[in-house]
Amino acid sequence: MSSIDVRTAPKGEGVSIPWGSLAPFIALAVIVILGATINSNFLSTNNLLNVITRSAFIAIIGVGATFVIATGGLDLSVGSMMAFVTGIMILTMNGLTPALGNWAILAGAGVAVVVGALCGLLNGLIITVGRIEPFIVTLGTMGIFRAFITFMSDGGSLPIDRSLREAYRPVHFGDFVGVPYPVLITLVVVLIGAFVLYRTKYGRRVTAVGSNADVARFSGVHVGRIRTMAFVIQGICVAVAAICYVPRLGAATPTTGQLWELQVITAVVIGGTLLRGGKARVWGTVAGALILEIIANVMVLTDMVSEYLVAAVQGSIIIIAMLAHRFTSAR
Amino acid sequence: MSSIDVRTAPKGEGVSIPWGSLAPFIALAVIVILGATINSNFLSTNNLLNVITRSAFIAIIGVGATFVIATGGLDLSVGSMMAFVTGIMILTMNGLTPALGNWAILAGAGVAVVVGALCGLLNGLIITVGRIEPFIVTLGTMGIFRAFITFMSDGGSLPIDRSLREAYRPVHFGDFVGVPYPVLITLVVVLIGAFVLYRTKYGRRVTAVGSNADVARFSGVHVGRIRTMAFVIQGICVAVAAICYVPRLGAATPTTGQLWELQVITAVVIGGTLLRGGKARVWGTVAGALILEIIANVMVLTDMVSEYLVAAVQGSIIIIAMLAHRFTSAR
Amino acid sequence: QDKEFTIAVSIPAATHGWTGGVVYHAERAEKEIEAAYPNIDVIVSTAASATAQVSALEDLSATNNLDALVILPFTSEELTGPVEQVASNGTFITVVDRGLSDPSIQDLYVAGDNIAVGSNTADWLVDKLGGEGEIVVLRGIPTVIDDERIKGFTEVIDKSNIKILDIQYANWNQDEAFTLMQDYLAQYPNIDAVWANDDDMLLGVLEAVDQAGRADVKFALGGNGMKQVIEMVKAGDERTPISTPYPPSMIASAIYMTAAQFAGQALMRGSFKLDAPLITPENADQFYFPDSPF
Amino acid sequence: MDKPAPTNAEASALSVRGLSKCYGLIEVLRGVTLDILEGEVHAIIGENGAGKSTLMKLLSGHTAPTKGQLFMAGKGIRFADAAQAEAAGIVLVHQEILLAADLTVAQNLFLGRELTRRFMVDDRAMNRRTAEVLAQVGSTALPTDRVGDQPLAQRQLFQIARAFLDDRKVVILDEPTAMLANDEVESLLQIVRDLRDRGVAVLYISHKLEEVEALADRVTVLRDGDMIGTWPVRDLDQRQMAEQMVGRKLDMLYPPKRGRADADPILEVTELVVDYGAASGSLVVRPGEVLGIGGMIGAGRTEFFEGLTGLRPAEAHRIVLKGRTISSPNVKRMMEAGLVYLTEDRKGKGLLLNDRLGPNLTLQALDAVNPGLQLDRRREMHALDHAVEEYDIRARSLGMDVGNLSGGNQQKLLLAKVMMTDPSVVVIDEPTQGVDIGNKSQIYKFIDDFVRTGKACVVISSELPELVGLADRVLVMRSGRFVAELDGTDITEENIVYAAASSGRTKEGGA
Ligand SMILES: Nc1ncnc2c1ncn2[C@@H]1O[C@H](COP(=O)(O)OP(=O)(O)OP(=O)(O)O)[C@@H](O)[C@H]1O
Ligand SMILES: Nc1ncnc2c1ncn2[C@@H]1O[C@H](COP(=O)(O)OP(=O)(O)OP(=O)(O)O)[C@@H](O)[C@H]1O
Ligand SMILES: [Mg+2]
Ligand SMILES: [Mg+2]
Repeated sequence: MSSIDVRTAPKGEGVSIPWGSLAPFIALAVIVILGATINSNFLSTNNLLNVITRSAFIAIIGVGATFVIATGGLDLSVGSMMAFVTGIMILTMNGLTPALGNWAILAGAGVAVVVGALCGLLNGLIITVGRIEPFIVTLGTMGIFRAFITFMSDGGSLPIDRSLREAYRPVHFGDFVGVPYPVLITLVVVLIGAFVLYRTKYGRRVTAVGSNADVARFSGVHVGRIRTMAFVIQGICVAVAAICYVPRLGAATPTTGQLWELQVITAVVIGGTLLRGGKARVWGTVAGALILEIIANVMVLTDMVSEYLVAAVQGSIIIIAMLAHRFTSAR
Repeated sequence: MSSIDVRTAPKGEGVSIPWGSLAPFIALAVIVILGATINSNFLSTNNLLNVITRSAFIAIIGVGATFVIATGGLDLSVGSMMAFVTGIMILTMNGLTPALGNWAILAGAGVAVVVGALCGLLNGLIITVGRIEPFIVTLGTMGIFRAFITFMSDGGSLPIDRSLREAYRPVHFGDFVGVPYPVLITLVVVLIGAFVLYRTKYGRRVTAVGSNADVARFSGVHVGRIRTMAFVIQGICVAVAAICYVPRLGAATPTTGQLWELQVITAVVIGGTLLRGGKARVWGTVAGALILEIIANVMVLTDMVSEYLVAAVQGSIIIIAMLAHRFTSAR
Repeated sequence: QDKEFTIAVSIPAATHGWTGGVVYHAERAEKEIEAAYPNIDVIVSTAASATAQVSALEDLSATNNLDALVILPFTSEELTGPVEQVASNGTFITVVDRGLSDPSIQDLYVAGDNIAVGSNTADWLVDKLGGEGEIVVLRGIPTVIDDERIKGFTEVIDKSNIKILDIQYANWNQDEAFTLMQDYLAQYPNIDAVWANDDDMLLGVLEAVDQAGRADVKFALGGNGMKQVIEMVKAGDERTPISTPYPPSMIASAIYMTAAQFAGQALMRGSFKLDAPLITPENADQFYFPDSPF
Repeated sequence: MDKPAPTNAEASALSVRGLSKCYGLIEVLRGVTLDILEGEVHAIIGENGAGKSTLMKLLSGHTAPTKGQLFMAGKGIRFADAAQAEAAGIVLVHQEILLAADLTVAQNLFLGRELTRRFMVDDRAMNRRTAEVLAQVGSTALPTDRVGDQPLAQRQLFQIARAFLDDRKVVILDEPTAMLANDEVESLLQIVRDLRDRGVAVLYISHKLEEVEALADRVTVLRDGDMIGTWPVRDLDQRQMAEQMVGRKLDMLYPPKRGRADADPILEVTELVVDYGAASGSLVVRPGEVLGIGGMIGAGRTEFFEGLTGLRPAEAHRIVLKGRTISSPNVKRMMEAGLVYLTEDRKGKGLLLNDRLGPNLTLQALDAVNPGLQLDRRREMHALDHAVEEYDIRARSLGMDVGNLSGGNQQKLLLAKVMMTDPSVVVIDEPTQGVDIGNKSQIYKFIDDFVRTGKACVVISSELPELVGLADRVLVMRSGRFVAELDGTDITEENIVYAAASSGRTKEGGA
């Protein structure tokens, strides 16, 4: 340990610029500038709004993932969980519409949050009580949630009741003084996340547990409870993302949220949170989500690479971004 | 850490039975017995041979993954790498057939091993020299390799020359005194893997690096080199798996090896290797690969669950197996 | 009729709308046939990849005395050998949708026509656009099915003055299609028509076009005949007036035809190629299955 | 005594000229010049944070100097890493435990230079050799034991054993005895003398000045990164050494004893069984007393008290704390009832090395410092200022990571952290390990002040003078059971050692 500290933390006196934690934002700026040079359409308000709105889902789920990863955990089930929650929510809404009318949307959202929290609780309890690697547990629940949504949709698609669509649409497509609602919701989630992580006792304990679980335990911290709670928070974030997501396409399918888990984890790590725990960067996660979405957007806007190679270029850019990151912050 | 150790290792006097390391084999036995009860055909020689032969791929790649994970790394790119290596190998074979005839198979296999080793080297160097999380690097190269195979096969499929088929077939379908070749090859790979891990200096250092990289560094171990080498070994194992794989399906497609990385990691972890590194169980990995393959086999043999829910049952069984594991070895 | 018959059905797992439909129809056929003929046992088995499908074939033939196999192969090359293996035991082979590399293996072949799905749509589009304009295309995942549709489509388009602005993968995923379409719309100020080679993706495309409020997009077409899209066709939607059938129910037809061999009915062999006629408001009813998930 | 020994670069095993080290802008070592002779034991002493460990890391290639030069046999040398220094014959036994927990003892000892036979690691030979050195340093562990399963003191012995595995020119021991009890210390000192007699140069860092006096030939004093001087040991007595270290006159080391406490017990433990029987026993603690716990390493003291505070599986017939009966121990519950435990494993279980001082200080008492859900930054800063002052924690900056504090200052921070919970009974495991003599007396005084307010302190210590000087009553543990209780004038080093070691009743062969 100590040898690493020596290398990474030669802090001077006074206020030094925290390059390490600024890196994701610098990377974001560089990618935006690159995007603008490559394609003039990139900076159009419309395109930017689209991209930012789209990154909302990964960002919101990423806030939860920041908690989980900061405690030293990992959640591979978020994509499937999101699909599952979406499915349950749509079933609830459709079922309640006759009785409640548009209020069914609210009821459905409430149910979604509860189901999300329960899914997270399930993950958390298996991991902490059963003391099994989070990787394995959430890989298992990933399969389970995915199977459930496939089952619920009969392998097809599970659309929301037509009568609710109009009332619900604005949650994704509407805006408030020009700011799309999903962006506003993301902001609220991130602010709450940052507050909880940096300003509350729970947040303090999250990083302590991730940094050294033994020290936390010896200091009277309920390590299992903190970890489980992080998974619950993750579940709630997934539910919030689901609530914003449903009006976008109005249906849940077996492919909803597929591979999002990898995007989420990538966003969190690009954002500066350590995968081994002990450090949490909520705002960095948002930058990470934006970076991923912008890379994808620029890839489509430029016509330079063969459609077959898009994935290769994306992969390379992410690695290069991380390398740049490392070498600037190692100064 | 140590608190857990204390709990799991309350050694008695004399020779105690290492329940911890036997657990995967016990789990394997239980699943075999369950399989036999559920379907009488399960124990037919034919079926057993099929299942064992099939698990060869995950087992062979798993041996490499055991090295990587024991050093504290992780390789998410193995599935794509396998597709990529398969593609290169087929292109080489097809290209050389006119000149070399059936010797093209050998040449192709040689090229595959070299390419596999180079892919591993790439992963290893980016991770150790660039000091980036293995998770992110191999996620990136996963996209890159996958894009390359898509490109090489033009999004379709890349079949091996018909004239080579017959000569190459036995590598997968043939047997030696009743033991299928892939099983023999797996055995050889596992034996070599076990020898290197448990009997050589390099293997000793692999676990040391995974257990505590700083200690290893202070003891004069070239941590970066050991880690990189582990990725190279992983690459070679992937190539060997590819060599056995090609005759099975006779083509490479953009979906070849998809999601194998998750199966491989699951097999390794079920086998008792710790995801945080420092412990390696090559034989356990083989047991893990068998467990996964048998679960899938039994799911096909029984018609009890809806097709939509197969993934859920598989996920649950894995979690339950790990739980059982934990609670038997915690005695 | 004391003899018991076993029919194995091997199909892809329900990973997106169309394969979901296949699973649905296969399971329904299984129930109906088993109810109608107590001496026939149908085993449906799904697989998530070509490798898994080969494994499933091995499992099915190793543990059952298969009288017939109905298979919708993932890919041609990869499944040809394994199916041949099964056939060598005297099993009756019915191949659905994707042909094998060696057609002599199969006894019965029931298929849609992927090239026609592409080319029929393209023909219609060339006609409606008067042979010129700018269009964008969304394709699925890199497989032969996707390849053939794109091939059928582009070959026709290339003969006209219509310009294909862009083709990208959206993985037969509604969500990715939505995202991709947003980006297309941002990049190209004028798009006369969109073709998503699957109706699942079309739904995402429509959502994106609506959101952008772009009136220049005159036509947004899909394929496969998904329930929701056929409803639009029936309702005379201006932007999506047609679709092309590629009904997942073909698996059910194949299972029935295979079962017929053992129910003492007429022997059926040979090829049955389902055409891909355009679905128009006039004929839409015959392609509409309200109970199907697809 | 004021004349530094003559320097002789020719006969020295290792020479140092003008060595400096900066971390960022801070110079923690300034122009150290030193000659270490073959066949001498050279002690380095200094206050916590004086730069001793840093100097040793520079000598052994663990870190590179900012300025200055090293010479071996008259030739300038430079080490790229620790392995190169080892190859040159210089080995450092770290102040912190640096071993791979998942490997066995033998695997750790031979890490990086495994013995092989026909390409295979020769475990038989390595285990044999390991068993020899383990016996030499007085460790009871087996070569095949997993290091992570072993108590801290054993791990310290493994590290020492590692240094003795091969022939070395220079052996550097950074506080090797901080965690060891008498017997092990004795055998260690004997080994060091043997080494010296074989011509090895030994650098020896210790805060136990009696060890320095008994062992060293020469002593070098560091103060605040500066070298004060080098003297032959016979020229200085312990008091003078201490004064050179701190640069001022010192008070009494131990506060006067408080005498026998008769009040009703503040803590009563009846038949506590820890780890399914590995350690068990009953005890009472009275307000106003310091209860010492003696025993050899591995006696189970740590285990017993970790169990009592709910850190290990434990069951008790009855625990009464301040009149409150507690059924099953649990960290939080015990803490709220007023009993806390300060670990001996400062790095592994005590402090978050990658976090700053503030969060570390308040981690255990988060609820007390922050009454609401929200963190109260101001109160945290306040608490930190207060702790830094009261416990004399010397940090270069309050924003630095705890891992960069010197060992002794970490110990003081840990003490401050535990005291934040405002306990009535505090169990301190090895309270002064790694603490310099000046700070030691501060800590003793602190403990004295603490118990004089009607609270109580349990001190687990392997340092006999500490038990004798500090405790009002001593319980001795052996093999997980309390075997003796000493009181008043019976508290002597001899009695403690006798009770801790003897297996029978006969009192022959006392230490
Ligand atoms: N990596 C580092 N970064 C910043 N400061 C450091 C680092 N390592 C040590 N220091 C500082 O250098 C000074 C000397 O530390 P050192 O560990 O050498 O003291 P020491 O004499 O060994 O003390 P102790 O007796 O407490 O072990 C301390 O003030 C410490 O905070
Ligand atoms: N191989 C081992 N595996 C598991 N636990 C062990 C092993 N060796 C020792 N221990 C545990 O460590 C305990 C003794 O360590 P402990 O730290 O409690 O002793 P101590 O008296 O505090 O000595 P010190 O603090 O001086 O090391 C033993 O009782 C035992 O339970
Ligand atoms: Mg020190
Ligand atoms: Mg102890």
